[in-house]
Amino acid sequence: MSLAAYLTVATCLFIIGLVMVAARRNLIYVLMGLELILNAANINFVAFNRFQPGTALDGQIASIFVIILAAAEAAVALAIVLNAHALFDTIRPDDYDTMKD
Amino acid sequence: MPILADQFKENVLTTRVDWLLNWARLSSLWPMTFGLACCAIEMMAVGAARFDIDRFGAGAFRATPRQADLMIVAGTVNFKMGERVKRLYDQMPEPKYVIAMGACAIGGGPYYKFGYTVMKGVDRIIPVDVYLAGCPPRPEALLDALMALQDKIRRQKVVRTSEFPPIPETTSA
Amino acid sequence: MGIVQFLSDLLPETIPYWALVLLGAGIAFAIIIAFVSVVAIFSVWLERKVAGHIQSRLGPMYVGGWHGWAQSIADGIKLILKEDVILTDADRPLFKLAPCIVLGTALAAFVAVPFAPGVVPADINLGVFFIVAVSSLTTIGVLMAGWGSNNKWSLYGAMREAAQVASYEIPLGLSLMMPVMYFGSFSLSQASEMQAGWGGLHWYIFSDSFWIAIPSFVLFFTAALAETKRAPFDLPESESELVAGFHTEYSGIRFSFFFMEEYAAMYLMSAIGTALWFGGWNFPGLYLLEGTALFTPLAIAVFVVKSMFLVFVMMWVRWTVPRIRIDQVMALGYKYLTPIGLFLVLVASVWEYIKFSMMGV
Amino acid sequence: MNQLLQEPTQDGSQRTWFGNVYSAIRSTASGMGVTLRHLFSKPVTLQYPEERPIVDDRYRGVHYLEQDLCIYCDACAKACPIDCIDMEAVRHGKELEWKTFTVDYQKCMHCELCVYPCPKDCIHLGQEITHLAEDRSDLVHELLSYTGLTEEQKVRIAEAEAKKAAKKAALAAKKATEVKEPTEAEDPAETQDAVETENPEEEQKDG
Amino acid sequence: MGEILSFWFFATLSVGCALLSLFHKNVVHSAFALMGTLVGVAGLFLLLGADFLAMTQILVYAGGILILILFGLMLTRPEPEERKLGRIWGGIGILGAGTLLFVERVGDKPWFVQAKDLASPEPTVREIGLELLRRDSWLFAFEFASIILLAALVAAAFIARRRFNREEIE
Amino acid sequence: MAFVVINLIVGSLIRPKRKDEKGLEPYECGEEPIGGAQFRFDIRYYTVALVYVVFAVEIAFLFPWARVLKEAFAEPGIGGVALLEGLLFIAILTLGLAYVWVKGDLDWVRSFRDLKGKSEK
Amino acid sequence: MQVTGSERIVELDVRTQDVDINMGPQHPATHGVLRVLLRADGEILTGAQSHLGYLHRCAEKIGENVDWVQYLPYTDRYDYLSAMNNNLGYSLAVEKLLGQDAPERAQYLRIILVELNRIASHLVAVGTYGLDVGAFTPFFYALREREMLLEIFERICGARLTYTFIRPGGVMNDAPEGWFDQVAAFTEVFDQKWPDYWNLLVENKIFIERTANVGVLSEEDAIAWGATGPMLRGSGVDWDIRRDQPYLLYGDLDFDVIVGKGYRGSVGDCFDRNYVRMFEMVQSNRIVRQCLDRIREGEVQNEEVGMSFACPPGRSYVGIENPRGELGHWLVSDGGKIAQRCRVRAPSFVNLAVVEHMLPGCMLADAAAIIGSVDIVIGETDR
Ligand code: SF4
Ligand code: SF4
Ligand code: SF4
Repeated sequence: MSLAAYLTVATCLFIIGLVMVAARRNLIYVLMGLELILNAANINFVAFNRFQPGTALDGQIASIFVIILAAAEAAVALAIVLNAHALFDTIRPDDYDTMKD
Repeated sequence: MPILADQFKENVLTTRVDWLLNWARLSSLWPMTFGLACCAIEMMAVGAARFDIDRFGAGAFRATPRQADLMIVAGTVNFKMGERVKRLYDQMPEPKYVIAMGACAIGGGPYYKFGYTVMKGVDRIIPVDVYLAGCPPRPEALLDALMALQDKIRRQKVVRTSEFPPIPETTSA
Repeated sequence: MGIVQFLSDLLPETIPYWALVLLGAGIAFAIIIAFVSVVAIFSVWLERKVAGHIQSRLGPMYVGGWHGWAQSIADGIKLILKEDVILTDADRPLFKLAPCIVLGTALAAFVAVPFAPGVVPADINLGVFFIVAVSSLTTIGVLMAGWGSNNKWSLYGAMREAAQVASYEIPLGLSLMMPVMYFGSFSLSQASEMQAGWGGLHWYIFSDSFWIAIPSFVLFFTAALAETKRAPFDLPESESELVAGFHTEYSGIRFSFFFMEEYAAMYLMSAIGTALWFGGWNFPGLYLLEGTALFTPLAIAVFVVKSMFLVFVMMWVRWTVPRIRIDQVMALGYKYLTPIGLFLVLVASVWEYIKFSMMGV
Repeated sequence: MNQLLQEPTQDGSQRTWFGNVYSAIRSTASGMGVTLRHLFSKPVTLQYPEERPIVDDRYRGVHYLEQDLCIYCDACAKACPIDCIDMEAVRHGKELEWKTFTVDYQKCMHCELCVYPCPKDCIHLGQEITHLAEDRSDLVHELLSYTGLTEEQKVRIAEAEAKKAAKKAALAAKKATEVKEPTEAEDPAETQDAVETENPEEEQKDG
Repeated sequence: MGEILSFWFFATLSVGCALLSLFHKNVVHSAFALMGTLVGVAGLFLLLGADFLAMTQILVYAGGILILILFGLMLTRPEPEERKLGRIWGGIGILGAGTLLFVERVGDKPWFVQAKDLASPEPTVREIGLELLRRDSWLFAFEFASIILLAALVAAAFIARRRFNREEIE
Repeated sequence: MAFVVINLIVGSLIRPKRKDEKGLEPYECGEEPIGGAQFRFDIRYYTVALVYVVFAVEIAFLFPWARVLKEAFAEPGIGGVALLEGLLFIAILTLGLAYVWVKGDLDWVRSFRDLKGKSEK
Repeated sequence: MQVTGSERIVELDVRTQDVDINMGPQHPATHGVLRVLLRADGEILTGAQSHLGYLHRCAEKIGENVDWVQYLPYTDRYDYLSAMNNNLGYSLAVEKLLGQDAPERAQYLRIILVELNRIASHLVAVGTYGLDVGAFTPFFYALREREMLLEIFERICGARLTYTFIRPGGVMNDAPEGWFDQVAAFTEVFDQKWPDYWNLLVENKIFIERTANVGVLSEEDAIAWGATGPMLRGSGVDWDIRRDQPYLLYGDLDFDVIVGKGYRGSVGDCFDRNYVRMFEMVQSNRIVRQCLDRIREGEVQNEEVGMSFACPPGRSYVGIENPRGELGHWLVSDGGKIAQRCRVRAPSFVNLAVVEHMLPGCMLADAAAIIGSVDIVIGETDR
């Protein structure tokens, strides 16, 4: 398969992730969307690495670091979500402005 | 009920298949962990080292009715519990078999006369395949009952008929 | 892809390559399923016999004749014939998918098991890592089962399973690091090959690093018990607490999938242990036969017997010890096994360095 | 006595990290030792259908009745707490024509209370251990080995009747002659009692 | 041919599951669908010759992050989210159009080299391991990763532990 | 394969099916279930998963390190430093473990009454 | 594995949901048909409520409807694991009403039987407790030894479980020939087998961790809740009716009262209760040996008391040390052949009451451990 094919898949995932972040108003969905976006990025990294003959494995190693960051991000973000839930009893960011009054 | 029920005439093949299916069913009657009263202690003894019901392949006591084939009603069923017994029976998947163990489960037993809370026989709520008298029956007797039940299954015709006992509708005794 | 190669030699060239690949995958899958079924059937029978004799009774005796050998076959047929109950308010897609995922991942992990030189379904060069990664997917299947059953006991079991299996992947991974370091390879078949010396007794557990190998094997074995949900770590399906845990609502064939997965996973873990610590297919004297037609079958037999022995040890442990509580499981995993694992990795790496600088190996 | 029967000591080492590791390994190993020993020792299982258990004489299994001894006094039925025993017979003078003598195993709890009051010591709880049925009504157990009158009984009844008739006649004759000899009248009855106890026991079988 | 088949399989799996999780009403189903995506992406990695990466993806994402998300879901209320289909379709429309425009601009690059024309990939784990240890390439990042992880662990544990009292805030 | 498929088909043909909806409620030890089974769960499980994610990543890193350790000793430009690097990595993460341990995040709070008793004394 | 019980107080601000779970009536850990309604927050229990009546069999009412002796079989059936003890308690109460006593040989026979029955009952308790904490094998060993005891019982009274043997005024039958040898052989065998349970179960690290410091019942609480038997002694109260209010000939016999000392945790935890049972078996064995030495030929039944009799008007209460605690019989007679009032103080009923109080704050797995350590018999709680 050509590079374009992989990039297409990555783009699809990216778009879906972005829409998920934007359109679904639930912090967990936001998180899942972020993971999709990161995955899309990873596909790109690896695909470019593969189709660039002669390079080292920098693309792959970069993706490993992306995965690590994703893990760290997920851990912290979920902790925040839980705290938000404890605070406002909901995980919909739309409802968080209630604290203003 | 099986889709294939009542679809075939009797012939060598169906007899063979019958034999196989019945063999599987009777060789692996997993009882439900379900003790009610004194008889349950003897049921425990049957599972234990001396009598070892596992020799017949019936030693895998399952705690959940979903995975059990055999309900040994071991003990006194009173009206409060009867409802639960019926629910548990309903929750078991077909084909399912019942042994009523002990006088109490058969017909109220020692509590027949004055036990106003005791259901006079568990067969008023669920169909019973084998009745085993005794108070409590000896473990050997329960093994006999198991073998009697195996004989009964052996006679059953799986492929042709739908021979599952009807569930009585009455819940009151 | 050994099978594909073999098929393309065998079949006329007009057959397209993708068909060969599909066919090869299908055959490999069928072989694995057949093997796993046989292993599961045998281990279930063995488990009941071992349990019986440990408890000074006999276990299955009548079904099929000699010592109830056909017992688990009857069980299997019966389970297939049982009614398949799906609750009215179960989450149907999840409920139906869960057993398949659980069994599927267990089977997929089998791909990397080396039975004899050249007899590996797929000699994945990441062997160990692959198995660790793939078996972590079972957790998701179990969570699905717990959530989809719409039953509290199931959900409890699933949560426990997820927490437990996830946690014990850390000590499991750490314990596998010692052999990886020693062999310098992830591949189980390479590791087995490297233990062929000393007339077939150059096993990792007898090597110059035996004092690392033994504790690391104990660590591995403990973590493997937890990973396979065997006693004393059988909390997800603990009978006296959670009735039947995550498969409380499963009956018939779907339940048999979980059942099979348990035994497949047990065998899998034992196979890893055998390949990495106990010399794989190597056995004293076996190398003499190398090259003859007998060699491969005998090597397979040695491997299977060795791993069956480890399976037996798992059973033996199961019928000996009580069950741990969930907080103790976590404490054991994080406060005991993980530090021990980290310490062992440290010691092993330093030892490797010492060996390198002193002896140059 | 065994060392182990001593009380354990308060073991502080169980509360340290290394103490925990040590005691976990040690106790698991000793437990596995016990199970291993049992794995290779002989099982205690009695292979039931092939090997039958030795049931003691005192075992309280299924009832049996020595029918010819029973005098239809109903003491056993009265002693039973749940009225399991149901009997019916017709008296022909000293002879009994048995209709039915049942024990209802839907109720019976094998307590043996029915055995003690029996004046003739003729009802027993036997060694038969199993009593099962596929239909509940089969559990009402008939203890009689035969119903109705046996030939011997008929003969004896006929004899007794004949004697009675003879006695009546004699009595009438004596009355007529105003001679009173009441003791003589009981003699034949006594001899008949003796005959009754000597009755053959082959017929006494529990069903 | 095998490669094409596998590619289509994994691509459909990942994109399909992603769509499923985007559109599904039930947030738990969405999360489980995400598993399909993650496994699909791992498959794509395999096809691209990144075997180690694929396994890491499964281990960390499917085995770790996904479980974390599921636990998070079970801790918060898994209410059926009312999804606004309009918003979703709108988003997809806009983004899709934008992407097409972009591809229109740059799509003439030689991106259609077939993978089978390239040298088949080598096992990567050895390379990765060595690369991570070379002072001139990724060593710093390697050590830095551990610090990031430490920070994440401490922070997440801290936040998860920290409980605000309502009164405290008000 | 064929074996499995045939099993499934034959099984589904022969297997009994129930007609009514009786007995399809969740099993709860014979009682009628109280409330649904999809409820919010305990926080402890979350902390466990959290620690796991971090350590899973660590494993993902350590595996290639362990794999190449021997070769790295011989590799020019790396040598014994590989050992130190790996140990540093482990050490930093051990710090993290020590932190959550000391802070009690690894404990599953056992008993409220225990705690109460302790605080009263 | 030891959990150094976190010192910090948890504020449960993350609003997890409490969930109500039925444990029982059909649940492997509830020993029959007890139903405990648990309220749990995740793994931690926040409330518990036990529901009874799934095995109510009107036992006391039957006592007011049948003859004095006819009630004997029903006493077998409320605590079916220690039927001999129930027979004894009832017989003693009736004897007190009658003002009669049993002959000496009968008294020794009674002690032997009752103590053997105590061993049998504790064996089941320890074995099923193993099941509750997840160890299967000790259960089988325990039932294997119990099978020997049942054989002994069967030889003397003809039944395995429901003996109807000890009766007002003595016992039903004298011991058959060779019976005492069999008992003596058992006492030897039991001493050999006992260490197996100890090694396999009680000394196991996991078992200790599962039971030590779990379900702690303090001395004051135990007394306040009216707990008796191993439950009370496990909490460190040195009280045994056999020693402190001797009945039969216990006053002459030499035995120790085992008291929980908190060897592996705090006093009054599940480990201690189990520990008390383990060592009580040894003591019972000792008592049986002494009785075997002392028993003489003689009558086994007081001739004054027949099978059917009327009791003089009056009231009597006799409490005896059942394996589970104090079993009391309260009988009122109006001079007839039938009791006017028959009331049973069942030990496990009283002991069970504490469970509701012990469970909150424990973990779900502890629920099985705690309920098991109380060793309830549902036949007795529901009667
Ligand atoms: S039949 Fe007898 S032993 Fe069985 S439960 Fe009823 S009373 Fe108890
Ligand atoms: S054994 Fe007991 S219950 Fe049975 S008939 Fe005799 S007295 Fe009645
Ligand atoms: S008590 Fe004896 S003699 Fe009287 S009816 Fe009963 S069995 Fe016959």
